[in-house]
Amino acid sequence: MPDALLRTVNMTKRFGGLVAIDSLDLDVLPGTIHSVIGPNGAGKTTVFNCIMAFLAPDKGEIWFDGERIDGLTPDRVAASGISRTYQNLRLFRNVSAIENILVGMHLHLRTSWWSAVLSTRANREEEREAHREAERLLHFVGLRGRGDVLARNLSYGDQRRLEIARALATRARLIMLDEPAAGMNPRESRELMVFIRNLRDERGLTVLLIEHHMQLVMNISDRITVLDHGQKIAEGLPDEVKNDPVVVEAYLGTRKRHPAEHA
Amino acid sequence: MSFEIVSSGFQHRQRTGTPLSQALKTGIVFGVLSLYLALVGVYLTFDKSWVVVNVLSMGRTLLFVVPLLAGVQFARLNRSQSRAVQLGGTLLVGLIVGGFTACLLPVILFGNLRVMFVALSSPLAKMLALGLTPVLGAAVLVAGSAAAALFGALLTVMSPTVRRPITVGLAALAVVALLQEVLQLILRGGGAAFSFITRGLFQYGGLTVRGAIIVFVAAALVSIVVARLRAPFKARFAELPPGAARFLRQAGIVILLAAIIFFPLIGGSFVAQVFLLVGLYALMGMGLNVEVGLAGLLDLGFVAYFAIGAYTIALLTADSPHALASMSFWAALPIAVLVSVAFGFLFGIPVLGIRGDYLAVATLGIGEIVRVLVLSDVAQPLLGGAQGILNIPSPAIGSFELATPTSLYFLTVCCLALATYFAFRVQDSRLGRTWMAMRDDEDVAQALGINLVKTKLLAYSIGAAFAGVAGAIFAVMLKSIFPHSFQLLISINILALIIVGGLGSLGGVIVGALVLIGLPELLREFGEYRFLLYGAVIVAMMRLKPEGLWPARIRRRETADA
Amino acid sequence: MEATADKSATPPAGGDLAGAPRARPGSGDGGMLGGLRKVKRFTFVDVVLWLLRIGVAFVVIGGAIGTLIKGRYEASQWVDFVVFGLTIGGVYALLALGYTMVYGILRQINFAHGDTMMAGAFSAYFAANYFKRNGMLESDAVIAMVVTVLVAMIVCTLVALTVERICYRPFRHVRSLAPLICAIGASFFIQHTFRAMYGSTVRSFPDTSWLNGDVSLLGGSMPVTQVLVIGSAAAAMLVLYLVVHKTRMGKAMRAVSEDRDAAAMMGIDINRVIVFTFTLGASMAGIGGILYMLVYKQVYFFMGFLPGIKAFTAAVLGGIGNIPGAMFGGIFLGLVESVGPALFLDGLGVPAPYQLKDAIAFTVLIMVLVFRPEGLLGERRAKRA
Amino acid sequence: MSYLTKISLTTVGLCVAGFSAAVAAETKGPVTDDIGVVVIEPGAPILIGGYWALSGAEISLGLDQQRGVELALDAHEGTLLDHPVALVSEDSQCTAEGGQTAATRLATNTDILAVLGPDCSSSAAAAAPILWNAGMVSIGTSASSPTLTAADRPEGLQGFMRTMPNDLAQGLFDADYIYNVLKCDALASVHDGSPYTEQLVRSTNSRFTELGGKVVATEAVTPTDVDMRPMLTNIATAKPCTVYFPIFTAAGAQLIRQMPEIAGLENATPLAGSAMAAPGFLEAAGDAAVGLKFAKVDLESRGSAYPALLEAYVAKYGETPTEVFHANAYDAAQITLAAIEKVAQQDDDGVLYVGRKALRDALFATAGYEGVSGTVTCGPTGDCAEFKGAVYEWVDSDPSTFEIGKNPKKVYPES
Repeated sequence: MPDALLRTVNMTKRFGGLVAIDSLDLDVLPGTIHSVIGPNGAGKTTVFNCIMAFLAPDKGEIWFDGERIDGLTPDRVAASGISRTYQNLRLFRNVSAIENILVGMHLHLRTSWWSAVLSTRANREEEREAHREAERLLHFVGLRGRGDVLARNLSYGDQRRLEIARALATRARLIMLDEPAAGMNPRESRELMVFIRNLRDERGLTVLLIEHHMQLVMNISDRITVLDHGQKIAEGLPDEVKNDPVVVEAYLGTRKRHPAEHA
Repeated sequence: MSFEIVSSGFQHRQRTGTPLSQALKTGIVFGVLSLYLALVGVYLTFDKSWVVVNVLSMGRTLLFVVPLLAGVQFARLNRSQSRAVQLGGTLLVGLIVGGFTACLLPVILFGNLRVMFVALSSPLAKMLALGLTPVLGAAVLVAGSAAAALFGALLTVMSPTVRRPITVGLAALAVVALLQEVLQLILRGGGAAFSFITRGLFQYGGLTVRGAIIVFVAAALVSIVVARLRAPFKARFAELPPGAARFLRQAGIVILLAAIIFFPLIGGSFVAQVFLLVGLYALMGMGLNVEVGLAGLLDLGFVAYFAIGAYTIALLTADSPHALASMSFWAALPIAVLVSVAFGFLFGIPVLGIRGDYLAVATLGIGEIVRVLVLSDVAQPLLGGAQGILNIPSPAIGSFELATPTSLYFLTVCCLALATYFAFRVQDSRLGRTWMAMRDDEDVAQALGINLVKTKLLAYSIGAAFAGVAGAIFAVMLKSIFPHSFQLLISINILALIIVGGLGSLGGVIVGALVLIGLPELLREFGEYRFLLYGAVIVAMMRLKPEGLWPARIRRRETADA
Repeated sequence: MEATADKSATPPAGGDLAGAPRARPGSGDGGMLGGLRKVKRFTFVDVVLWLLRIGVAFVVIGGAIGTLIKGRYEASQWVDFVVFGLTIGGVYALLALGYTMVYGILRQINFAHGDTMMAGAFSAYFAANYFKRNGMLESDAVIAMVVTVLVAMIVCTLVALTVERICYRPFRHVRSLAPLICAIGASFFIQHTFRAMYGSTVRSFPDTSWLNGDVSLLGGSMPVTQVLVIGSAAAAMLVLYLVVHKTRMGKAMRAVSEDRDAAAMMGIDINRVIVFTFTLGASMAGIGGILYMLVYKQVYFFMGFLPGIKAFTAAVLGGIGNIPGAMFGGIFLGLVESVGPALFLDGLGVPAPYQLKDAIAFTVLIMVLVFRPEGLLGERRAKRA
Repeated sequence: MSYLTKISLTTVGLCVAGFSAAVAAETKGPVTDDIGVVVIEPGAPILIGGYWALSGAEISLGLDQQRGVELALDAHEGTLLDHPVALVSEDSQCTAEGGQTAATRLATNTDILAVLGPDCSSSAAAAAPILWNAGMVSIGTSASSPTLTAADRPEGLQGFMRTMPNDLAQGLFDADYIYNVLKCDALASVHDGSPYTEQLVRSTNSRFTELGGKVVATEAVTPTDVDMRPMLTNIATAKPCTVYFPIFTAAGAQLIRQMPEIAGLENATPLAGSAMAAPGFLEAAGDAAVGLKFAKVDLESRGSAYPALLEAYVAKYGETPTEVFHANAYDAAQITLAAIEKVAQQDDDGVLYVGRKALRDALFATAGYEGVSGTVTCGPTGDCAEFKGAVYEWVDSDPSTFEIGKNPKKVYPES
């Protein structure tokens, strides 16, 4: 088994008395699509928030590509090569699509602000190149020619795509997608499926995915982790997980409260 | 924190009622307005200024403008009603407004409310009675109000071709009357070329009868001519190739800009002084706009950097026991900017983690701390305390001293142009995008790899730099500085002007400064009511145009492949 | 935290649950370096913040020690400082309640709140003066004072509701700075309206015999006014607390401040709640204005501006949106202003320490915001997505 | 001797340089003047400029003085030499920049003969040079900073004079009174951070130390403070026998009201300054004012004229004066009108010619004018208010009993 790209060890996050994540060990292997599923309130988004350093885990470690990343600020986590999207779309709504992407490219633009003031050649070239790359990304997510539309005027599905494009713009190696299929119709989610596969296959990215859309998850995931009440209750290949009685129980809710719940 | 303007999903529906209830409501609202104007003393104060000298005082005009506006309002609401209803309603409105005002007469003459309301004096009674006996005066006042309301309603319902020249003429008359003193001063400054205009239109205190007629007729004629020429001109313009049209538009803007910039040369030193102040505020506005408009960092202590710039110049150049050096202004200016930047950086650090309204209070606190310290006896040996620092020399280029308002104004314009260019370049650069991202969503921005500490401190430092320059010019403008010049009010003024102008918009900063700083200076004769007016203008602006006079463009970039 | 039974299907790699620092499982070399990076870097920002802490601590501790060693003040004087602080703190607290309630519901600073107080107090002055002249202020003091307080509350409410109608209602569904700026405009407008109406003279609340004299309390004696003010402030706040926590309207207020949209869907009339909130805040301002007049006597058009800013500071200090917090913040600010200069600055040999009391108050504010951003008692505001 | 010659030569040289820099000599009608001649056509008004704080927090200070001038014009029924007299007043905001803008505007209006005001020394420092360059003489109505009329003042201030006593003289008098009459050797002073009070407290303190007394505390308040008790408690620990607070009405009223509440200050004498000599102070301080002493210019001469002025004030503006300097402003206007009357020349058509330099000289030559604020005699540096100190005491808190000599009653020097 190759080294995990992202690894959380014993990660725990509490909100007051509620344990949102309970000693989670998660290994995301490079070049895979790894899904995290679970019923509502299982702590999936909290996992993302802890990895991205929006929340500080109370306990445990997070490693990315051989480096310890817990305790860093979100911008340094991003700089180490992780990027994410949000469950409830958080685009910069009042600027154009292309500017959203340009913000995402912040990390690998180099020229300083005073060279922009002086309008140096290096700055102009870099900006031109950045625009070109942004166009390419737009093209890649299927928003070609829509770069000048204000983000808030895009359709819901297009906003989802734009958010992914913005995440890609950071040139992250691990991209975390938080319910990208939410609110999409079947056709759109099918396209999304292909798209996420492309991320892995064409761009060589590792994808960590939170999704409720089971068909999509089962179709594209290389590995699935199932969370319930903050605990990992199952992990494995799609088929293994699908047939795991614990998972079925968690989803159907026949089981009583989880024994380890502290709330 | 984000300041986006979201159009409300719950627009208030205009409640409609019967014409009678409309008339009552309109009458009462405007009647109360008239009472208000009487109680705060506006009528009486303005009775001393003339619309037409020795014929019509401003106070009396106002007395009938209120019912006139009431008539306009009523007619607007009842366009679809029959003529009879319109007529009756308007008369009712006018009578109610007049009645409200006339009620003050017995109150003044027989009541004893002057203990409370200082304006209720016998001169007011005399003025309200239009110089007649109280009973007769009251009757004339009420009847006149009804007539004024009727005139207002008539104006509203008549065809625009007739209405426009009349309203434009009246508006021009009002503007000329309000600004008569400044206009006379400007015209006088223009020398012989203008003196025949001055003599033709004005005498001391305002317009002559002849002047009033000329202004009214001239404005009405201009409005007719413009109305005639507008359509063909527009059609012509539309036919032009897009390149030429754009060139024309840009040329127009450049000419307008040049006219504004060079206006003080014609207007004389007072106009230059006002423009100088406007320029300084605009310069500070540019700085605060970086913080609030671009980076979303609400700052109510901005005056601190202004003070730091000014005091640095004073300490480095003044001929005073407090001075640390006696440099030239030009050598001290970069130092002043650097010191301001350093303080912007330093003051920015503690408030890095504070967001939104908390940030407003925290920065307000910083501004106040700076002011209190500068004024205090503790810092007195260093900064001169309440006595300030005197004898700051004017900047000189060779042997030419920049001592007059005009020369300092041009120095300010240069700095302002630089600052505007700077802000313009930065706002579309990577840094500008970073600020935008941070303003819209701090968390997301950070998750995209943006270092918030660095980005925020840059915003504070750059903002402080602009304010430092303004402070430096301020110090040499006054040739002396006192801590009392650095009140909280200045921070509030700057914030108000960038918002009235349009948050995040560079043009808006300048327009805001012209409106909120320039206009009150020109209307100085109403000194007592300056802040009353200022408050009313801000409230009205926020109600009528909350996105500002010159809203920030919603940026759309031309596509690279188009 | 208890170790939890692990129910997951696949055991974690390297399942050490102790969470102690250790090398990264699987690759030892990078692990050591990674482990080192865990140590938080001491950045320039931290240096400055630490210097700030140390500076303030030096002033506080050094100043206090210096003052106490000098022994300039006797115990009774310290008690006096505290009583003075409580008095002005009570006024700040009553004003802060208005800010905090409006903020809780609208997420907006009502910048005109201090001037609302001025309007009420200034108008009530004329009522009190009338009663003074016809003798009722002495003979029927209770009736006279009740009417005076009512005048203040009614005028405050009228002004506050006008401000709400003009500056807040139109912007309710808009997130922008417009209401703040509009309220700033309203503040200027109110100040100068009342100046023009009532004159620019500083007027003095009439002296009454029942306000003079001392009450013996806990062995010491305190002036009647002080007792009255501290007592009424406490009573007013108690009533307010009961209103907010026990009445239907209070519950509706809290619901709206938690989540306005949800509250609207539950059938709560948002307009009524907001109007009620402004009324409540204005009434408190009215009472605050009367108390202010009783202790400090002075009324004039500018009297509301600075207390307004201070009260807002107090609201933030206590944790905005938090009603007990506003009370606490007000009292705390009053105490800091009263005790602070003597305790912290005198010992350092600072000349004219009371000139710097505002600087101390704002420094405390900034320290609280920097090191305890949610206020001393914690902020009560629902996060809106 | 040679030293003096040098100084006078330099002064003359400077003056000449100043005048020639401004405008060369001008002749119009019958008048020739080194700076310029103002021509007033028949029916046109004689314009007097004025600038005070007419907006913002200091409005009561400025408004009071503007009213003083208006009342002086009223006393002439608005006419002089058959011409109407008009006041062109501007808002100085009690700041340097406000003063500068106001003065710039006044200076642009070349029909203005003389400028009255300002109220605040910071405004004056920035504004006076502008008026000087325009050839206009200006008369400060409450700006009292010694720097404005110091012998070594900059050239721009040479056209500035004032009907308000210089802080230095007041400080000397106050210190002498406290040390010699009150027999107090431990002084606590309070200023409010305004240039005026800070300067005054400084000069009193230094004189007091010279005399051999000890300044045990110097404190400062802000003009908007309402709670003076912590500060007073602080002062009480220094055990002063006099608390000297020449501050303004609002804060001063608070201070005197709260002083009795402070343990340790029972035996200290409060001594206020001239800013608290107005009936408006009684309104602000109420009963606490009774027994308060304040030091200011001797007002005996004003006994006759002032009550009439006060009556006119209340009748016209509906409130008692908050501040005291309307009297100084009134006098400034009066001497200006007198000087205009003296130097103006009228030709047969009724055209009025006023030489600017002549007017300035006439004003600087004003002597022995018995005004409502005291005797006005102008010195070479522009100090016109003759300083003859006196100490008064309030005996009644009812503003309607205000009468110089009775309430407040003069307690020193005894006549």
